[in-house]
Amino acid sequence: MLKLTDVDTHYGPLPVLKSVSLEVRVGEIVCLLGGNASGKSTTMKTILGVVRPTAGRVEFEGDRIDGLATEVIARRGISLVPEARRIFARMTVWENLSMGAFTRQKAPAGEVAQDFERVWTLFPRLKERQHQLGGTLSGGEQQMLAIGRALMARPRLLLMDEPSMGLAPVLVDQVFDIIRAINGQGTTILVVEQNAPVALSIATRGYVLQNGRIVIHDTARILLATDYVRRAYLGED
Amino acid sequence: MADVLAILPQQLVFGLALGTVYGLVALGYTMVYGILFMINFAHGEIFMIGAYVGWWVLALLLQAQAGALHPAWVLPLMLLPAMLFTGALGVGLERFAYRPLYLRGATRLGPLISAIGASIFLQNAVMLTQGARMKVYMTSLLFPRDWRIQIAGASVSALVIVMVAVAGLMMWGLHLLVQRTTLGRSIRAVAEDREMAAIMGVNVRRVIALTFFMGSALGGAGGVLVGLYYTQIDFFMGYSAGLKAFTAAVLGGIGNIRGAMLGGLILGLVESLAVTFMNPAYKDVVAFVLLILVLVIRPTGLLGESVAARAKV
Amino acid sequence: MALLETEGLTKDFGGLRAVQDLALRVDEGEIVGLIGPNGSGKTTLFNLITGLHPATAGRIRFDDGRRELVGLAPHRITALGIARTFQNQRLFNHMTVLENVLVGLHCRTRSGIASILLGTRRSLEERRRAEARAGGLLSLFGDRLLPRASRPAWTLSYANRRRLEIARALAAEPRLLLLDEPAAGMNPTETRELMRDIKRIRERGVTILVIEHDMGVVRGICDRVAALDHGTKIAEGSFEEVRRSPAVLEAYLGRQAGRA
Amino acid sequence: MAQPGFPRWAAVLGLVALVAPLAAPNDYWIGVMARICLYATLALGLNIVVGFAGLLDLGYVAFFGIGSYLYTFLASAHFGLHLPFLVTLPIVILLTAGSGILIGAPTLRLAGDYLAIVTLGFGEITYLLLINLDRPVNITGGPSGIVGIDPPAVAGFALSTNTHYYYLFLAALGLTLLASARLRHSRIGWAWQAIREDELAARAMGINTTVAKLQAFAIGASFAGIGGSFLASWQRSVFPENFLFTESINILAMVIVGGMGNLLGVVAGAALLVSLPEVFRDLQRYRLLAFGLMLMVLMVFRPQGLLSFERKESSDD
Amino acid sequence: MARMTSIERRVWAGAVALALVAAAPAVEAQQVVKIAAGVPLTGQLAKQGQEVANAVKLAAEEWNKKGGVLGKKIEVLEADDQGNPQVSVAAAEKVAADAAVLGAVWGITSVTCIPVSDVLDRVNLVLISPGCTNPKVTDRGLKNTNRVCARDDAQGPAGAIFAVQDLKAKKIAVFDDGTTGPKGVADEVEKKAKELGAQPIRYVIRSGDKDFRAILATVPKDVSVIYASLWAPDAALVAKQLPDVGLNVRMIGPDGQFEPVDYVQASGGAAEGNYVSFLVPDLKKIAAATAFTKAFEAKYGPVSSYGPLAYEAANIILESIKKVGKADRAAVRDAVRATKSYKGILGVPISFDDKGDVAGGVIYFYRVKGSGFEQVKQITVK
Repeated sequence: MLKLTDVDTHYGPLPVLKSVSLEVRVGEIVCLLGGNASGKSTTMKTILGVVRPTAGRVEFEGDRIDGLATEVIARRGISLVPEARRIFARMTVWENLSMGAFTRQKAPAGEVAQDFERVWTLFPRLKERQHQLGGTLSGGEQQMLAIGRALMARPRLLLMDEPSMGLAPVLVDQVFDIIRAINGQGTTILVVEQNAPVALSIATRGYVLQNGRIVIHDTARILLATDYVRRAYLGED
Repeated sequence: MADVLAILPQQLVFGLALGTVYGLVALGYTMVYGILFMINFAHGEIFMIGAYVGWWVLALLLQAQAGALHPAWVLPLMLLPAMLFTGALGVGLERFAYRPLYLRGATRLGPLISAIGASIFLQNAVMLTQGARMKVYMTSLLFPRDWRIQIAGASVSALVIVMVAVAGLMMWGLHLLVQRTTLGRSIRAVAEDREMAAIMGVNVRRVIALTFFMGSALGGAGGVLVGLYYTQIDFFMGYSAGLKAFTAAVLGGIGNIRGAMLGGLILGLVESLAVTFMNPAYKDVVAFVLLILVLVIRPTGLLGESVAARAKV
Repeated sequence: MALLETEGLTKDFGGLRAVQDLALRVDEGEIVGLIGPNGSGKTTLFNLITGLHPATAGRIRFDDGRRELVGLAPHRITALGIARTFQNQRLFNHMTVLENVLVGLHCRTRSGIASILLGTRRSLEERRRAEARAGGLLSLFGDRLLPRASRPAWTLSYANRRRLEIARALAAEPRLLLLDEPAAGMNPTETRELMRDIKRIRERGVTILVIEHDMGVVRGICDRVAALDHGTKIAEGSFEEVRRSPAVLEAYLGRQAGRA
Repeated sequence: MAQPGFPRWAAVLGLVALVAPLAAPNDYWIGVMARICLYATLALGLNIVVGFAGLLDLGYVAFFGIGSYLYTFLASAHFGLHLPFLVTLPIVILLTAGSGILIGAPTLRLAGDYLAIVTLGFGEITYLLLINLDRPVNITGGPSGIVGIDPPAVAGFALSTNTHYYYLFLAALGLTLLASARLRHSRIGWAWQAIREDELAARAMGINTTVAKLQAFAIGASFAGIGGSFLASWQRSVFPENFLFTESINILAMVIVGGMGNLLGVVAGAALLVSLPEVFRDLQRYRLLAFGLMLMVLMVFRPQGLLSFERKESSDD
Repeated sequence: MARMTSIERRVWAGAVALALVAAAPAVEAQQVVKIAAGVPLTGQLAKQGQEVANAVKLAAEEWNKKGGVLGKKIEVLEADDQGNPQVSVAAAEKVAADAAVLGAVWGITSVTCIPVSDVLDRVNLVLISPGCTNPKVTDRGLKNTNRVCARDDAQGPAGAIFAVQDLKAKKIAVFDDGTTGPKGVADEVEKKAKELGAQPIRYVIRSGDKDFRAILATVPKDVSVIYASLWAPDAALVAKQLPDVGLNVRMIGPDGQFEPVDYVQASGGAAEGNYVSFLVPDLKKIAAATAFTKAFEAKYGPVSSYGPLAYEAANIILESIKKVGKADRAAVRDAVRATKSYKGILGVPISFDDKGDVAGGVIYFYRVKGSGFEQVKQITVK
C-alpha cells in the first residue's frame, strides 16, 4: 500500500533520513521505533510531502506521491495523528473534527454525520465537549481529538506519531485499544512510537530507525523477542 | 464644561463614524497578519484604489443619467466593482510581491519592504493615471443633506447610518464566514498551523490568496464608504488612513478580527474625545500614547493572543 | 554537600500541573540522571531551576542552601553557576560555532561599551582570552567542533549541535550543568564518545544533572537516578534500584508490564 | 565572518572612498556621495537595533530628529548658543543615546510587531511634538523649523563645500563602521545577536536582556545623533518635515535591502537607496513609481538582502 | 583567502559601476538655456507642484516660439523635491551642477525653499518662489532668493483686518494644518486680531485627515468668522462639514484657496460667500492673464493660484536673462532682483524690494460666487 524506497531527506544541508526503505501492506499495523531525533517524525513528514525527499521514491497504492503537494497527498487517503497532537487550539472540538473531514466536502451529507457519530462513540468525552475550544482540553482529550480528527478523513492509511506521548499509562492502554479497533475496521496504520513494548504488542511488523537509518526490521513478535526493546529502553544486557 | 457636555453626544457619533472606517480598513491588516504574520503596508493603497473605483462608477452613472440616483441601488453598484477590483489587486500583490518571498523563507522583514515598495508603486501609479488633483465624490446627490435624524442631542445623517450599517454588515458577514463556514475554518486552521492544515487537505496557497482577496475587498469597500463620507479622495489618502487603521488593528490585537473592529472604534472615539477635551494639535499624540500604554500593559493588544512570540524578526 | 535542593516544588500551566511537590537533591560532584516518559515534567524542572519559568510554589536552594533561586532572574542564576542545554537545541543558528560559545562566556566577562568602542587594551585582552577559552572549550570535543569554529551553527550535524550546546553551557563556568537529552540523535559511537566527554566534564569539578532517554547512557554515567512521571518523583536511587521499581516499569511499559 | 582586524577589502573600499570625489563629475554627485555616507551612518545605527539585536524599530527617525534638533539648539541663533562643533557633537551623541534608553525602556516587554508599532508611535509623537512645541514657549520653531544653523568648524576651519562635508561624513562613517565592527565582535554584540536568534536561550546563557536591549537602543540612537547633527549643519536648517515616518521606513529599507546584520551590506543598501532615486531623477514624475518597483523587484530576487549574513555553506557531514 | 578576493572583486566592480553612473551625465556643450522648476512632482503636494512645473513649461514654450533666449532653445528641468527638505537639497544640487540652468522657479513650501536657497546661493543661481510664504525665506538676506507670493506676515494681518474691520468679527476661530505656510499665516492672523481687540481661538487639524467634524464641533457657536489657513481641499472639507455641526459662519482663507476647482467646486456650494485673499487683483479682468489661462487649460487642465504666479516667475527670469544677454548666473541673479515694474499677467507691476519680496504689500480679497471669485476689497499692509 505504502512503499518507501531508498529515501533521503535533508533539512537544509543536514541529512535526516538516509536511504530509508519501508513498506506497509493493506490491513497491517506497522510500527516504527526509535529514540528522539532518530528521524521518525521526518519519515512521516516525508510521506505527507511536508518535506521533500532529496532522493528515492515514495509510492502509495502503486502511484508515486513524492513531489505532490501535501493537500493532494492528503486527499488520496492518508491522514496523520501528529506528534504533540497539534490540534487547532483556537477552534472548537466540533470544528477540529470537521477540519478532519475537509477532504470530504463532496461526500453525501449523511456520511459525515455518520463519521461524527463514530468519533462520538469512540470518544464520548469529546461529544460532551464538542463546543469547547481545543486548547482547553486536557492532554488525553487532545490526543483523542487528534485521533478523531484524523479518522474523520476516512483514511485508508493512518499515520500516528507517538500517540502515547505524555499520556498516563491507563490512557496509553486505552489509546492502543482504540488503534487496534480502528485497524479492525479496515484502516491500515503506520505508528511511530517510543513506547515500543506496547506498540509492538499490537503491530504486525516493526522497523527500528536509528540516526535516520533503518537498522532492524522484522515481525513484531520477533522484535519483542530479540529484547531490542528492553535493551534500548531499560538498558538491560 | 457645560458646552463640552452638550456636544458630547455629537462627538460620540462622529467618533463612531470615524471608528467604523478605521475598523473596516484595519480588518485587511489583521486578516493578512493573522495568516502570514506580515504587515501588508500596501493595504492603505488598496483602500485608496477602492475609493477611486467607487468614484468612477458614480461618475459614469452620473454621466449616464443625471439625477434619480438612489443609494439603495447605486451603493451596491459602487461597492461591488470596488471590492472585486481591490480584491483581485490584493491577490496579485500576494502572488507577485509577497509569495516569492515567504516561499523562499525570507526573514519576516523582506515582505515588509516589498510591501512598502508596492505601496509607493501603487500610490504613484494612481497619481500618474488619475492625476494628482483630488477627486470629489458627489455624495450630496446620493444622500441629500437633509436626510438626517436627531438622536439624544446628536444629529446623525443618513450617510453615517448607512455607512455604519454597511460596515457593520460586512464585519458581521466576515465574522460569520470565518466562524461558520468551511472556508472560514480553513482560514483559521492555516493561520494556526499551516502544516497541519495542509495535512487536512487544505490548499494553503489558495486559502492565503483568498484571505488577501477578502481583506483587500473589505479595504476597497472601506474606500468607497470613506469616499462618500469624506467627499474627497486623492492618491495620497491611503497613507494616513492606512497608518491609523494599522494602529487600530494592533490596538485591538493584530490577527484578531474582533480586535480590529474594537481597535478601530476605540481609536475613532479617542480621537473625537481628544479634540473635545484637549488641544486638538495633540489629538494624534493622545491616540499614540494610548496605544503605547495599552501595549505596555497588555503586550498583545486588547483582544490579542500571544502570537507575538512567534513573530520574530 | 547539597549543591542543589528542591523542596515542594510545584508548577502549574493553566489547569495542568507539570511539576508537583517535587523534592530533589543533587550533591556536589555527582552525576544525577533524570528519567521519565516524555511529558513527565523533566524539562519543566530545568526551566524552573534556571528561572525561565517562575515556580508556582516551593523552593530551589543552591550551594548548600546558601542561595534561594526562586524569584531570581535567569541571568543571575547563570552567574551563580548553573548552565544548561536544551532538548530541542536552541543554538544561535546564524552565529558561528565559536560565537555561540562566546555568548556563553557573557556572564564571565566584564568589558563595557566604552572600553569596547575605544578598543582599550583591557577589552582586547579580555576578548583574546575569551576567544582562547572558547577555543579551549571547543577542543574538549577533539576535532569535532574546533575545525568548524567559524561556520554558522546551523550547518552543524545533529551530534555536533549537541556538543556545541554543551560547550556553550560550560563557557558560563557552571558548578551545576543541566543536560537535556544530550544523546538524542547520536549513533552508538557518538553516544559512547559523549559518555566519555560527560565524565571528563565531571572531572573538571562540574556537577551534572542529566535528562536522558538512552538507558545505556544513564547507566553508564549516573551515580544516582531519579524518575519522574506526571510531575512527581516516582523513584530515586541507584540505576538498578530505579530500573526495578514497579512504578517505573509501569510508567514506561504500561500497566501489564508494570505488574509483570 | 571575518574576524576583526583590518580585512583587505575594507582597505580597498576605504581607498576608493577617499579618492571618489576626484572621479565625481560635479558637486552634485559629491553631495550624493556625502548623503550616502550620512545615511549609511544612520543605517548602521538602525542595524544595531534591528540587525544585531533583532528589535524591529519603525520609529528610528525619532532619534534622527532628536539629534538634529539638539544640535540646532546648541549651535544656532535659535537660543543664541553657538557652541563649537567638537563640543556640541559629543553632547548630542550622549543626549540622543539617553533618549534611546528613554524610548526603549517601555518597549522591553514587547515582541515583534508590537514593538514595531510602539516605536512607530514614538516616531509619530516626536514629529508631532516638533510641530507643536513652538507654543506656549518656542522650543522647536514649529513647522517652519529653525534656520541659521552653524556650519561645523574644526580648528578654525569652517566646512563649506560638499567635498568638505563628504570627508566629514566619510570619517564619521568610518568611525561608526569601526564601532559597529568592534561591537559586533564583542561580548555585547554577541549578546545582541543571541537575543535576536533566541531570546529565551540568551536569557538562559546568562545575558541580562533588559540591559542588552537598552544598550542596543542607546548605541543605535547615538549613531542617529551623529547623523542628525550632520544633517542640521549641512542643511543649515531643520524642519519637522525632515523626520517623517517615511524616513524611518527609508532607513529600514536600507538595512534590509543591504542585508540585515552585515555591515558592508548595510552600507551597500544605503548607497543603493540613496543613489537610486537620484539615478531615477530624470524620470521626473515617474521617479517614485520606478523606485517602488525597484524595491519590490530587489526583495523578490534577493529576499535576504544584497549581502546577507546567511551564507549557504556545506554542512560538515 | 579565496573568499576575500571574491569580495574584493565585488567591491571593485561596485566602485567602477558607481563611477560609470556618476560619469554618465557628463558635461555637455550648452546648446540650451535651462530653467529649473523645483517642486513636489510626487507625494502629497504633487498637484500644486505639477501645476507650477506646467506653468513654467508653458512660459518656456511661448519663449521658444519666439526664438528662445540668448539665441538658444529653452528647456525646463523638472526637479522633484517631494515637498521634503532632504530631497529638495539633492534636487537643488543637481540643478546647481547643471551649468545650463540660469534660473529656478522653486518651491510651494518653505521647508524646501529655505534649504534650497542656501544651495543655489552658493552657485549664484537665482530662484523665484511662487508659493513659499514664510518670512524666513527672504529675511535671511540671500541675494538670489525672491518670491512672487505674499508673505505670511502680510497676508495674515490683512486677513485679520478684513475679519475685524469689514466683517465685524469679535470671536475668530483660526484654523491651520500644522504645516509651515498655513501655520505661519494663522500665527499672524492671531497676533493681528488680538491687536485689533478681537478674540482669536486656535485650532489645528492634521493634513491628510478628512473628517474634521469632531474638531469643528468644539468651535463655540458664537464665533463670528473662521479664518481657515488651509489648503484648498481641506478648506472645502471644512466648508462642507460646518453645517454638520450646526455652524453657520463665513470663512476667510489665504491664497492657497484661490482655487475654483479644488475649493469652490469641491465644496459643492458650501463655500459660497466665503472669502479668500490673494496677492493680485482679478485675473479675469486682465487680457494677458486670460490668454494664459486659456493656453494653460487647453494643455494641462484647470488653473488655480500657483499657475499664474509660477508663469510670472518664469517670465521674470527669462526676461532678466534676455536683459543680461549672456549666460552669467550672477548677472541674472542681480537682474532679477533689480526687476522694476514688470508687467506680466498679474495685473500689478512687479518690483522686488531689497529682500526679494514683491514691493507694495497690497492684498486683494475675493468672495466666492457661483463657480468662481469676485474681488471685494484690497488691503495694504506695511
